[in-house]
Amino acid sequence: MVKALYDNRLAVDIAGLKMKTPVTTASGTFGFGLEFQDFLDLEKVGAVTVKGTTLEPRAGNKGQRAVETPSGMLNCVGLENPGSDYFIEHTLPELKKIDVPVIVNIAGSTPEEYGELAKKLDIEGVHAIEINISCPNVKHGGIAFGTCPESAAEVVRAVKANTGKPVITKLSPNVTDIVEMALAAQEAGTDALSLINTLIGMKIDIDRRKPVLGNVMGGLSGPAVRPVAVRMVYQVAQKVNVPIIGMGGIMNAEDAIEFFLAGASAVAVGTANFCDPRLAETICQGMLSYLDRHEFKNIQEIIGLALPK
Amino acid sequence: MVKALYDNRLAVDIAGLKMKTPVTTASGTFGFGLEFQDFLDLEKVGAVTVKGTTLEPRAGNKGQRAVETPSGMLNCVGLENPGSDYFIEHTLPELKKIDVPVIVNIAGSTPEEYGELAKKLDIEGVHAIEINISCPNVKHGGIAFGTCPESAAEVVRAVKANTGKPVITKLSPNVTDIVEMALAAQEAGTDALSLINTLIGMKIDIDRRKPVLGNVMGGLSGPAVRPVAVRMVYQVAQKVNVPIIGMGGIMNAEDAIEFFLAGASAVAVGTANFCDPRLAETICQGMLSYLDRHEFKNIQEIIGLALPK
Amino acid sequence: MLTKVIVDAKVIGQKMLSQDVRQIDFLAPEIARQALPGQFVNVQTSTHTAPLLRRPLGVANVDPEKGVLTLIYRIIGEATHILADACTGDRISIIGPLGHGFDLQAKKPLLIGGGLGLAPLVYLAKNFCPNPVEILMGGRTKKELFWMDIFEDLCEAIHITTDDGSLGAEGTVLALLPELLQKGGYDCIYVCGPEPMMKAVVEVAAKFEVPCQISLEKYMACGLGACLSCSCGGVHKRLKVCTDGPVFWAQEVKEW
Amino acid sequence: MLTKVIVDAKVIGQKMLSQDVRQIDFLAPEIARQALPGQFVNVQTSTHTAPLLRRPLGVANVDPEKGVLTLIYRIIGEATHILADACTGDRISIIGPLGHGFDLQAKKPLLIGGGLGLAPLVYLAKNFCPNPVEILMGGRTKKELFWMDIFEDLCEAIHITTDDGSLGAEGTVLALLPELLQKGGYDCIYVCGPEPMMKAVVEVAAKFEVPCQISLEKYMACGLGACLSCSCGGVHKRLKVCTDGPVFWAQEVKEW
Ligand SMILES: Cc1cc2nc3c(=O)[nH]c(=O)nc-3n(C[C@H](O)[C@H](O)[C@H](O)COP(=O)(O)OP(=O)(O)OC[C@H]3O[C@@H](n4cnc5c(N)ncnc54)[C@H](O)[C@@H]3O)c2cc1C
Ligand SMILES: Cc1cc2nc3c(=O)[nH]c(=O)nc-3n(C[C@H](O)[C@H](O)[C@H](O)COP(=O)(O)OP(=O)(O)OC[C@H]3O[C@@H](n4cnc5c(N)ncnc54)[C@H](O)[C@@H]3O)c2cc1C
Ligand SMILES: Cc1cc2nc3c(=O)[nH]c(=O)nc-3n(C[C@H](O)[C@H](O)[C@H](O)COP(=O)(O)O)c2cc1C
Ligand SMILES: Cc1cc2nc3c(=O)[nH]c(=O)nc-3n(C[C@H](O)[C@H](O)[C@H](O)COP(=O)(O)O)c2cc1C
Ligand code: FES
Ligand code: FES
Repeated sequence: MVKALYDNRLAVDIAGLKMKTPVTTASGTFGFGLEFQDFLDLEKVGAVTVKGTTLEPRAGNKGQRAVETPSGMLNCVGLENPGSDYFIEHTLPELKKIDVPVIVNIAGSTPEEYGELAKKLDIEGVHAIEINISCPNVKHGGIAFGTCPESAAEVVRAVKANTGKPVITKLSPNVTDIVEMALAAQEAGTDALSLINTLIGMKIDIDRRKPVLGNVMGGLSGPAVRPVAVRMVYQVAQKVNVPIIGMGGIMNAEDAIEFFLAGASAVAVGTANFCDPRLAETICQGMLSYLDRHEFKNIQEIIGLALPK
Repeated sequence: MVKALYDNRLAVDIAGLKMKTPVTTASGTFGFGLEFQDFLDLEKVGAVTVKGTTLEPRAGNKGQRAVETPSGMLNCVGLENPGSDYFIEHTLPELKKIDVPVIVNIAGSTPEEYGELAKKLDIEGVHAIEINISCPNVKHGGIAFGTCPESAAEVVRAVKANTGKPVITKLSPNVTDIVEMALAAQEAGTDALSLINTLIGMKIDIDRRKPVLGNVMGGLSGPAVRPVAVRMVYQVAQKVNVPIIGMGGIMNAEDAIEFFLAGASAVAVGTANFCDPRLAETICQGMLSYLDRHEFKNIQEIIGLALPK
Repeated sequence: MLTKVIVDAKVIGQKMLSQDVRQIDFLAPEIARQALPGQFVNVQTSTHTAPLLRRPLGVANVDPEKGVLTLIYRIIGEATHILADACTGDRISIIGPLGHGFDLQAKKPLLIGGGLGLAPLVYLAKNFCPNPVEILMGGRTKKELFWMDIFEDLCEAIHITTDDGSLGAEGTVLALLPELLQKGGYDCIYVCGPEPMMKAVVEVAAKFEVPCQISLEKYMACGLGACLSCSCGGVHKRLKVCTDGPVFWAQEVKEW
Repeated sequence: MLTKVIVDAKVIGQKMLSQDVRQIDFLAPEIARQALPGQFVNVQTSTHTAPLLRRPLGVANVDPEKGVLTLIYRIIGEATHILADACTGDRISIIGPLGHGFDLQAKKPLLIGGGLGLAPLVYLAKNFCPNPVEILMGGRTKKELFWMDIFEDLCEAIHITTDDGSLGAEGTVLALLPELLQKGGYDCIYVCGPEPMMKAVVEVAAKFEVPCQISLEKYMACGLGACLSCSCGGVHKRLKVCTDGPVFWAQEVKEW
């Protein structure tokens, strides 16, 4: 029994989303969860956050879609997904058989699209909605929603108006002022924040003298970006009062604890799933040892301990 | 003889600053150059960019100032330097004995301070001024000049008005739109751009439950940030017509070539000086082999080759 | 059903096949017992953060009884350089078996390979034994054809082309393929090699109406069907090379 | 003048001194011939980008004739774990000698060390030989005091304290220091160890008016005086631990 196993010491409640452990999976790095069942027991993962879902199916970007960089990787998968109908008909029923909360990461090109998607997903088996605002806003010349406070707020409002589920807004780190973005999302009614999404980067193939990625630029993730992610969680945690799901380069329990100390109430394992597909489950053992070693009663006690008093 | 050695194939001219090789050193990572003389021949470095200099001496930040992160490092040295008078009286005379151009990186708290510094340094032995705009603007609540186009432009104008030397503006990557910053600097009259400065990051000591760095946050540098740096050079090169000095995580000749292909006309070796203090000299051999292998006549020919046609 | 496992496999030997190609043997019984020809494994060469990702390598052979898994790889970049430094006794984390392998129904198969694409064909050829197997292999010069020694005992006939004519026919595998297909009476082609080679073979095979299986190579981050780094366009649907492939029937894949 | 060099030093042996402390010997004649007690070297444990930076380690001994450089280190994090895996014959890039070492003028020195701070004191003690040297060392339990074996042949007297009293006097080095200073007639103290220990020793030394040299440890990125990661406040000027130190006279350093 999970309860016995973790003693409830790791349980968290993110704006009504109850998680047995404070570890979820970063969208796009864990498929729909089912792909990892040979390696871990999904019921011991705090929540499964699935690949970004759009209204219609998308084929994603052409050409090479991933490449390793120093302690990180770039990807330009570009929201390939089978679309919301397929997800609801085929994937969700499979996930429902498993006793684990499901967070659906959604993406769109207009606030209306986000709203429609939220409404469609306001169904049993979906436990929370995570809004990916790092997508181009087609109405505003393709500038990402996530780099403009007004656009971000518009998306959050559209989603909130269409769902009764907890809404998590996932912030993009490619901004001058992450706190401004966080506050905009909070004012628009988000129930929680998750950060960070990927940093924009690129790599050039010096022999072909062309960008390596088919889409030229891609999202940088992995341990390379962790210092930026921890910094942003630390900055945002000081200014908002909604819970934060921290992510960016978590490779083990120690890295996860950094995020809690910086003010996160839960964390997500991303790129590290590719290195160790068991991590989203096993990381909890290390966190429990930490709590023991430092004599904390539960994970709640360490949230934000490194913040200025 | 250097000329014979490099055959002139690597010579570049950055807005009037003539460099025998297109490799300079990133400010703050090479001291005043003199510290590296046991390891390399400074006359074979394209230019020495010295540690950030301020009008008055500065003691820098307290506490731990550096820490390693995955494929990178954070530093919060905080502009410790002996001040411009000391530099002019004691350091510059030593540098003058060496046949290498000197780029002085300057920092201040107000545009006036930058201007005054530029005027003081408009002397023989100084070959170019690099403006570090990643400093807090005391007049605007400590927001860095480098994150606001107007403030950045103000600093550039103040410097340009006070010097006849080529002026290089060094951009901060901690912005939503790097192109906007580059254009602001160009309009304000900068002769060249250098990018990137460090990304803001932090690390938490999970046992002490406190930020590792004395200054809480620090600048992330090293190969971890290279994908972000290459991306920014690639974006900026498409929009400006002043030359770019590219930097961020260059560890070897291949990395340097990525920057040239992305549109840089010269590069700077930073954090890698700590790993291999000979690199700013030896990297050129690798670039020459690349030119040979791909049958390019000189480095000029590869600048921007990966940019969209 | 097959189960993917993650194991700390013990290196039990490493052999130099050419200047830059190595064969490495692991003790990995859970994988050796399950792996089918055409499947691959995902190897972690560093416990630090650089290199970060695992590297996909085709299963070149297995000995299910002894629990031995054999990989053949070219030393090309960071990870394969580290792998080449591995010593007997070292432990390396391997995930496998991954992907789905070749359809093995052929009665008279023709295997076609080039470069490291020949690695998975070793296990495939072995699998057809003692039925007669023929292989057509293309290389740049005869130096690359150390593969001959490997396939000698496994194949009834070895057809060879080299770009410079230093061994076998001069040219690419296309120099011999039409003739072989005309006379050979093959009921299936299995091809693994560089993309241009595979595309050309698929075209010729179509002309001669011989069914053809291809083994695709795409940059993979997860190898588990989770990240979509490796997807490509199939007929009426998207395919993931790491789980739907790496082996496909030529006509299944529309865009690669 | 001393020249700093960068060499690919060959590992010629590694010895376990305790569960987590190792002695490693390198063939590095250019460094071994020049290094003075108190200096350090900067060791690169990886040729990949993680770990990225070199790690500073004190020169624990040299054999200038044989060209041997000895370091003693605690396995504590990523880099020292890699170092512990180095085998005889491996090549490791080392920069040195760095910093400036101890002033060696003392006629009757007292060496004081704790933890890995004892490493540089080995070479220092050797340097004073055959003049009589005394050492005061503090440890947590007697298990840490494998150092005794090392200093036995180098020192005339070894004074020991352990936190738990399992060897020597119970307590920190302060338990013995006043008594020693009162009777010993030392003309110089050389201390290297954890910061609180050094600060306490400096205070007692000042009271007894014995000149005191301290060896500071700060996080270092370059080790060459270029990055200012390691600077601290001196009297009327800033000091760089990596080039102005790591050894200072206690009164030179105001803020550490
Ligand atoms: C299903 C599959 C099976 C393979 N089987 C073999 C084999 O049996 N023998 C063999 O020598 N090689 C095989 N490869 C290729 C092998 O994965 C790469 O050569 C290896 O990853 C190189 O890693 P590196 O760090 O040494 O080089 P890098 O410098 O990282 O890369 C060198 C080349 O390998 C490619 N590569 C690197 N990482 C990956 C990755 N994660 N996924 C796909 N391509 C990558 C790069 O795009 C580049 O072209 C296979 C690839 C795939 C996808
Ligand atoms: C001048 C000097 C001499 C030293 N001599 C010795 C010695 O003889 N024997 C010995 O065991 N240790 C010595 N140290 C400490 C040694 O440098 C660290 O233990 C080592 O760097 C740890 O590296 P790591 O990757 O294993 O551990 P990490 O996990 O990186 O760090 C473990 C601890 O070492 C510190 N550290 C890591 N990197 C550095 C660095 N670049 N500069 C300073 N501190 C660092 C960290 O702050 C941390 O407290 C010395 C340090 C200095 C500054
Ligand atoms: C291959 C890949 C695909 C991703 N897809 C999505 C996505 O669909 N939606 C989203 O919000 N974030 C996506 N992300 C971002 C991750 O969820 C996460 O925010 C980021 O990778 C940082 O965490 P990490 O460093 O632990 O990977 C993706 C990341 C990767 C590596
Ligand atoms: C220790 C350290 C000190 C630095 N000091 C300065 C500085 O004084 N002025 C400045 O403009 N940039 C400074 N930088 C930034 C570098 O010049 C460079 O822009 C950055 O490190 C990216 O390059 P790299 O990844 O190759 O190090 C410093 C960087 C480091 C690591
Ligand atoms: S490699 Fe991740 S889906 Fe195929
Ligand atoms: S470590 Fe760089 S100045 Fe001392």
